[in-house]
Amino acid sequence: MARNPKIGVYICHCGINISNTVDVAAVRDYVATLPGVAVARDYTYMCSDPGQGLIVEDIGAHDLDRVVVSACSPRMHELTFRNAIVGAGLNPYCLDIANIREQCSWVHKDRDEGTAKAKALVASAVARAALLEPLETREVGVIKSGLVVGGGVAGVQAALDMARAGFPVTVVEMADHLGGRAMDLSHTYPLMERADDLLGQIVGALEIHPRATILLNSRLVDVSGYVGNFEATVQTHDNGTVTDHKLRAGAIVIATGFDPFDARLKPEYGYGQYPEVMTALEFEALVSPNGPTGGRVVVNGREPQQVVFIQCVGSRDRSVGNPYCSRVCCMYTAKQAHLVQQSLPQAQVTVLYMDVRAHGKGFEEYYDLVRETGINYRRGNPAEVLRRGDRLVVRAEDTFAGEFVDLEADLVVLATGMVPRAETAEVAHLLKLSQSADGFLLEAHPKLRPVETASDGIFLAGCVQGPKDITDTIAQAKAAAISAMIPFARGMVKVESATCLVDEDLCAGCGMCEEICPYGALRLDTHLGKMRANVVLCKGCGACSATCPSDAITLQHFTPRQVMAQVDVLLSV
Amino acid sequence: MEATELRTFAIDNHLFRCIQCGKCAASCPMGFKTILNPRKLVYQALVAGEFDPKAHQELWDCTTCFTCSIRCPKEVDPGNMVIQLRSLLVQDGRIPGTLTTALKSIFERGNPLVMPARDRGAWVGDLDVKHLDDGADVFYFVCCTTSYDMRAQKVAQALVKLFNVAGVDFGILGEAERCCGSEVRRLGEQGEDSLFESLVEEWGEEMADYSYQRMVTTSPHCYDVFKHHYPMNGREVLHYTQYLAQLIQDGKLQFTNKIERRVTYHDPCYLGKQNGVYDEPRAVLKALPGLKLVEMDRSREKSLCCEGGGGRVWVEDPNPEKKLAAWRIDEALGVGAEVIATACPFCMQMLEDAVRTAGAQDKIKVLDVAELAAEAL
Amino acid sequence: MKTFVPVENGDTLQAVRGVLRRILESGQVEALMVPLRTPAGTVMPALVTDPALLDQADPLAPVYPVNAARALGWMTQREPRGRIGAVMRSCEMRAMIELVKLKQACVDCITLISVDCAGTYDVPVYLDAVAQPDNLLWPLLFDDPLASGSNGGPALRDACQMCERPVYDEAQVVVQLLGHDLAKGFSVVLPDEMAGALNWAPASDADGRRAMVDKLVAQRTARRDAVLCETRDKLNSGRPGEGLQTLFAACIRCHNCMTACPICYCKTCLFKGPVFDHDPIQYMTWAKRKGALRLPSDTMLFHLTRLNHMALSCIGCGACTSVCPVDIPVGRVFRAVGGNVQSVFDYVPGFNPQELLPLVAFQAEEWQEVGE
Amino acid sequence: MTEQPSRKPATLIIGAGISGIQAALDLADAGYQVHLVEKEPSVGGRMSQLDKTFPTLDCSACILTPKMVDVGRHPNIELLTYSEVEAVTPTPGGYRVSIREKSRYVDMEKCTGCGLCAANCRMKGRIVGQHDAGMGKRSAIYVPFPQAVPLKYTVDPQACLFLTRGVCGKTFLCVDACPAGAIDWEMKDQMIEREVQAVIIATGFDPVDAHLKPELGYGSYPEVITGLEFERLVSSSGPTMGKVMIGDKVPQDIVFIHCVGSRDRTIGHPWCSRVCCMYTAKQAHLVHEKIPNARVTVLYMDIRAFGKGFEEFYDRVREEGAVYRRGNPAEVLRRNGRVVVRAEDTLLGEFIEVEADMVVLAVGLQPRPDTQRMAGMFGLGLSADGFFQERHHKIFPVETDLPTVFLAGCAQGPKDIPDAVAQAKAAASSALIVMRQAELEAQSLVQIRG
Repeated sequence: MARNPKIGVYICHCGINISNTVDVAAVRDYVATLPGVAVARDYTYMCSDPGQGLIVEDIGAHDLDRVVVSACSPRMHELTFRNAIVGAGLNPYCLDIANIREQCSWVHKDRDEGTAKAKALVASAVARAALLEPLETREVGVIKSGLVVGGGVAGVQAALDMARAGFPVTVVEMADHLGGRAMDLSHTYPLMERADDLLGQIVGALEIHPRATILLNSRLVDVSGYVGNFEATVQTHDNGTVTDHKLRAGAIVIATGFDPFDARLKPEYGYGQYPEVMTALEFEALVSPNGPTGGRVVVNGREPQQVVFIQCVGSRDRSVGNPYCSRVCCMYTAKQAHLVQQSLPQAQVTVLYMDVRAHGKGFEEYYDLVRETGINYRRGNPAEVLRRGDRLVVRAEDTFAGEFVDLEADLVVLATGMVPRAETAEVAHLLKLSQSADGFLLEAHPKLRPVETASDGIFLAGCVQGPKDITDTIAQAKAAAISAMIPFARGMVKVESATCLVDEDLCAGCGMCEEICPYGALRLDTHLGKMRANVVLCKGCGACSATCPSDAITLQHFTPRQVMAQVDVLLSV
Repeated sequence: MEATELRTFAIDNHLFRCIQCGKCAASCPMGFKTILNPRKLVYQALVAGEFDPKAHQELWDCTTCFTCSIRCPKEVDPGNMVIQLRSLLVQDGRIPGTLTTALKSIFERGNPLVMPARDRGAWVGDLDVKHLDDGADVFYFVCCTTSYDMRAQKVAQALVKLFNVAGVDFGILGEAERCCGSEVRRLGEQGEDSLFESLVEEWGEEMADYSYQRMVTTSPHCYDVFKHHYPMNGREVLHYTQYLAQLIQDGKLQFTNKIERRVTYHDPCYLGKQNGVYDEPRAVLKALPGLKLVEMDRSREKSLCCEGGGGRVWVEDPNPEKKLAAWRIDEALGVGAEVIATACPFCMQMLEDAVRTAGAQDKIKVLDVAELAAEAL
Repeated sequence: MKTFVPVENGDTLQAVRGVLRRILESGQVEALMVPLRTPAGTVMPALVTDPALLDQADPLAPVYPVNAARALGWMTQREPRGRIGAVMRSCEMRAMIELVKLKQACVDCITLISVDCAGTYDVPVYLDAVAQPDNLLWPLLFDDPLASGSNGGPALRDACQMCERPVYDEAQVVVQLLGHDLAKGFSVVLPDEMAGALNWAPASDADGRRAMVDKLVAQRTARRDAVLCETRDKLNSGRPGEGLQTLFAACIRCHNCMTACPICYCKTCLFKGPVFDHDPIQYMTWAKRKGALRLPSDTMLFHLTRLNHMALSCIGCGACTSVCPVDIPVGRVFRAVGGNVQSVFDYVPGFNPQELLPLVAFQAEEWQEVGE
Repeated sequence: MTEQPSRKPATLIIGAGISGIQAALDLADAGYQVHLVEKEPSVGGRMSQLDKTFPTLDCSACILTPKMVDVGRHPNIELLTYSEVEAVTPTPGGYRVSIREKSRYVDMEKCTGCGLCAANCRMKGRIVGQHDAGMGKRSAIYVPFPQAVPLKYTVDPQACLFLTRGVCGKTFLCVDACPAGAIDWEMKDQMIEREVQAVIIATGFDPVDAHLKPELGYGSYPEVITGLEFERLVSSSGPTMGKVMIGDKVPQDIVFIHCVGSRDRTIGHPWCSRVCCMYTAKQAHLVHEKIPNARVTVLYMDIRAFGKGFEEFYDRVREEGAVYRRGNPAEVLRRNGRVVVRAEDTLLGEFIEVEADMVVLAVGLQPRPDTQRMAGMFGLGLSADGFFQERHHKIFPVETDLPTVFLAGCAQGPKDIPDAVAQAKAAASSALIVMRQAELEAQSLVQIRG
């Protein structure tokens, strides 16, 4: 900007977080002398209502056109202060934040050092602020319909909420029926309701809903576009013929679920070797009234008299690369033990566990009830399952007794954990989503944004984000639904303004930026050999700008001039 | 016990509720000095194929303070399990010698101390005490130990003094009083056809014939067993500390003599932990002029058992280690108490023994709350 | 398929020209990019469509004026692209492949015709030598490449002395010269369909090329290792960065190295833009702090940035060293640093055009030890 | 303030903790009116009392404050703090709600939040504030914490000398100090009525009163504190400014006791409180961070690290040197000036006594005392544990037996922050359906009339 800027600088005490290590008044007095600074103030909590009021008031009274807030990390409150200055008529991009908390007061002990550094940080922000340019705020229209990938409990519930709220929704399901893995369960704890009956209620409601389109035997194969305006290609397999559909949607909910852990990866338990060793899901089929035995527990043609359940198979196990807890196994094991005890009252049921995680509402009470039916819970992670005569022996240390025990068994049920579906990486790649260390899809913030992703308009529901029971899955699916519906209801979405800008004269078309862009916002025009940016997809991360060797991409709001001005100040104080 | 029998035992006693948290074991005052471990006993009952109570002589170490059961977060009641297992030993006649004598004496003489029944009222001497035959507002149940033990008799005498000053209409049964059976029950003589059951039947019937409004007991053990296990036909059962506190509150008892002493109060398990009576004994002590009440660290819900309950008061010291009561005296001395007050004849006996063993008679006295109150009249 | 090309009258060059002419005349390519003799006495790459002009072609001239990949890139970077046969030596081929990965070139329509290289001279050396009567440099070189430089003749370019890739067998057409008695003939390897179209017959595989190449590579690799070891020692001497500063101390920031580099592809280098134009006061501040500020400033930043951008793709042609007016061993530094970076990623530049550049492609599995 | 601000479909949200805040923001962002009622003077709820949050160790206040500011400024949210719902009457389209806005004795319009009143209050530093869980003291005129929304002062009627005794010196120091003239002794409670189409109950939880477990010595030993008190102690904005101290001593031996008031039938709390295992792990980590050579022992029954990244965090805390010993302690005693935690190590089968300078009780979560009243007002049921009863524990976790009343957060049962947020959003989704249907019905009525 050409004319002389009028900058207001606001220094926050953050209670004592900053003021304990930084002499706030000294910083204020120093900053007031800097070129372009029209007013400098300090306040206990700038983020508080009165703190923000101070800024708003000054913008009017002093005719400020740039604001520097020196407080905590911009991650925390940049948006807060942007909104504040917008309220006073300034462009939101006429703000800079100097982080004097995380990067200063919290890492320094000496007050003089802290104060000197705070001065430098604020001065550099002032230098940048003078060069900031207003950016246009952009809004794009929204296609008011949802796309749900995965028709398990999570997908069905998310779709149902959208349909019920009046928005058309399409569910893409790989299998030939809705309901997913939960439909394969026999009963649900703690009330022992039939899983198919229970879940049939929501599946049925979706199937008959006029606003829901259900594509079975289908997969998502391609997605382009951005929040509010996605275009998806779905491939449907029907008796050998493959059809591609194009779908448009304003938001996408990913609910592709989990895979059960492959018990063969724990060979010491003899799964696949002994017919008496089965996984929990196989056991569900066995006790299901729709199963081959009509729900009777029969192994090798007879009713087992000694049943051992082994918990944490493939969970809490770094040796198989799954350090996490699968969250559901403790309770489904309790339920299965209960089912055995009910149908075979004479059977001796033992559960071998490490910790019993009965964490949900009514779970501990159910665990109490199950134990009281006469089930032995013994603490110990078994070492091996062996054959001895015509029976199996489960060898473990009983860590309460501090003794080794060999438990005879004619049925061993492995409580296999949850692992990310094999296709999760594919989905992540297709939608440019990230996976967390455990391989499940990564949410935007584990606490406060549990269903959002780093990509606007794409949300997570159910076990694709991490192991969950049905209750938590349903809650999370509904949560994803409302996040998806907010743009539908509003009709418009705001998109980032501080996006990249390609200078075609400088661009050599090398494509480095295209490879590095996490949002798929850059595409090479092969005819011109120049890079083209889709600013709606661009999140302003700056990776392209940093990568470009010829400086042909500028990240608006972080232009080289602005950044170098900041660097120069830091180097000269 | 065989496997099936053991399983039935475990289910009947709700042992499957147990999650092996260890709270019972760590709560057990004896656990720190003997091998008694309720958690392990429960676990063996759950997972061992068989269980032989004979191999567990430590069952007799239990003082039946029931801290284990009171604190169990899953309501397992390991204390009762111990009693159940004792029952099995009793059925087999496997019972320590001194206890056999006590049980036999109760059966034959109505008291565990092998004393003649006719001497039971001797402690009254020339005090103004009437027999319950004519009916009274209060049935004062004296207790075997209090009736016969020279030291304990003083407590009854003090109480009579207090009752008379307060103008209480009370009576005793004298020779006709019999053992309440609390310890019999705790030794395992419970359930069908047990000594305790016959006691309740006969003795309960006998008591029902008398005319009274409320029963006041000297011993918390009697208080506990009458309150919870006898048919009282709607009549109230009070421990004397509760009754005294009531009399004080109603203004019927006033104290004039100053007791210029530092006193600490030892909560008897059967009064405190098992029946929640913590405040009344303290209210009585606080009402005594000049008395300085100091609390030991382990007081109220955390009070340490004196080791007298569950029949252990009649057992010759089987453990070479220090008695719990001795720890208790150390603690009382630690807070600078000149008097350790209690409200239970067993506690009194155990604590006095401990004071003697420690040779601390010059430093600390063991007194009953009633004695202190009477002294303050 | 491999064919044998006999040499008549001992004129090997003419025989090579004959091979090229037949490729152009047969319509296999629309044009040939090949070094042509210039009036100045040197050679320069030229795009030839008239077969008659191939008389001036001299792909055997052991001189290295420019890396031809640069020019070929401009012709193929964008659509539409013509069908071109490119006659280049190994280092040019490898530069070309790196440019493909950087989307600065395309080999889809290119027939790569590699010619074995026994080494090259800098232009002045070459001009001196060819000015001598009867001094035919290349026959001497090919006769005994192992003796080059030590047999009294002029020294090869620094880069050529440690070139461990004198041949490029990944090209579609390979003109195999090393290990042959060039007075009698040489071999050409070419795709079967092209051989069919040209009506060339297969020949036996037996010749001395492999053995000669192996010996040559062994000799030059040993030299390379010694030179790079010495260079790394220089780089690592003193305080961090001091070695590099010493090596580049003479730099006048003429940008010649950048201009000559076949990989350095930016339209405009950011060092030619205004990014590093600091406020006047800034220079004063620095000068005051340091006591003296070297001018032009940011020379080290320039070289570091170029190292950062290019070291991974450096194919070691040594063009940078050849053009440096102040004799800085730029190429040695790039090879020393580049070799380190390349080995970290197990990356060999210049071969598979489908392979992604390591710093561009993120592999979830790589560099686990860094995350720990 | 007594006028209904708009005729848009509206939702009443009771409770402005993180659940209520999240539900309110979602509905308001979707364009619907929200009346957010909070009985405390500020929004923020329990989360505002926490220091760091597991397993990412984000600063709780830092991630919460922006959301608090958002609800305070959102054009679609009517924020009614220091207010309580007194009655609800069903109407054909929803409910008519009577809300009591309690008198703050401070004019919200005039108060600038400068804090001079509190600085001059005669009771300054003498009132035990709820926000600091009893660890710090404030004045009788106060804001619960500095980031409060709205940042308006409130006179504590239970603590103010004038309001309790009718006299406060010769002159009101607070009134004299207030430059805005905002203090108003004549202020009365206001009754407000609102028409809403849906209701979300997000009234949260109370921590279990550790006095219920007398054997653990809470209340008798200053070294024994609750998890919530530890949060305030370790918080850099807490009363000790983040120094972990007992009196003036930095503790070296710290014992954490799990399941205090959870999984405990003796006090009628059979349920698991779901968060204590992890907040204890986090606190154990914070101890190591603040006191480098501290020795940390954690006594537990089962470790329930069930959420995303939880087990990994539990692994990390153990690796940092926290000793986890399995055993539910029996007693906390005093010996030689220190406290001793007595337990059985059930894995060793041995009795142990761990000496400590500080004992932190991982107190569980229990229903708020007014849950019964609130349920009665709507005619809702409570589950056996005393929390609000959801319609079906699996498939209708946020619905109630009433079609337009929903549950969010810990009012329905213990939850950690991510689960509370997910469930709040779920409740908002259900409410959004009601809003949309109400709107569509209204539109079709207009069309019929038109």
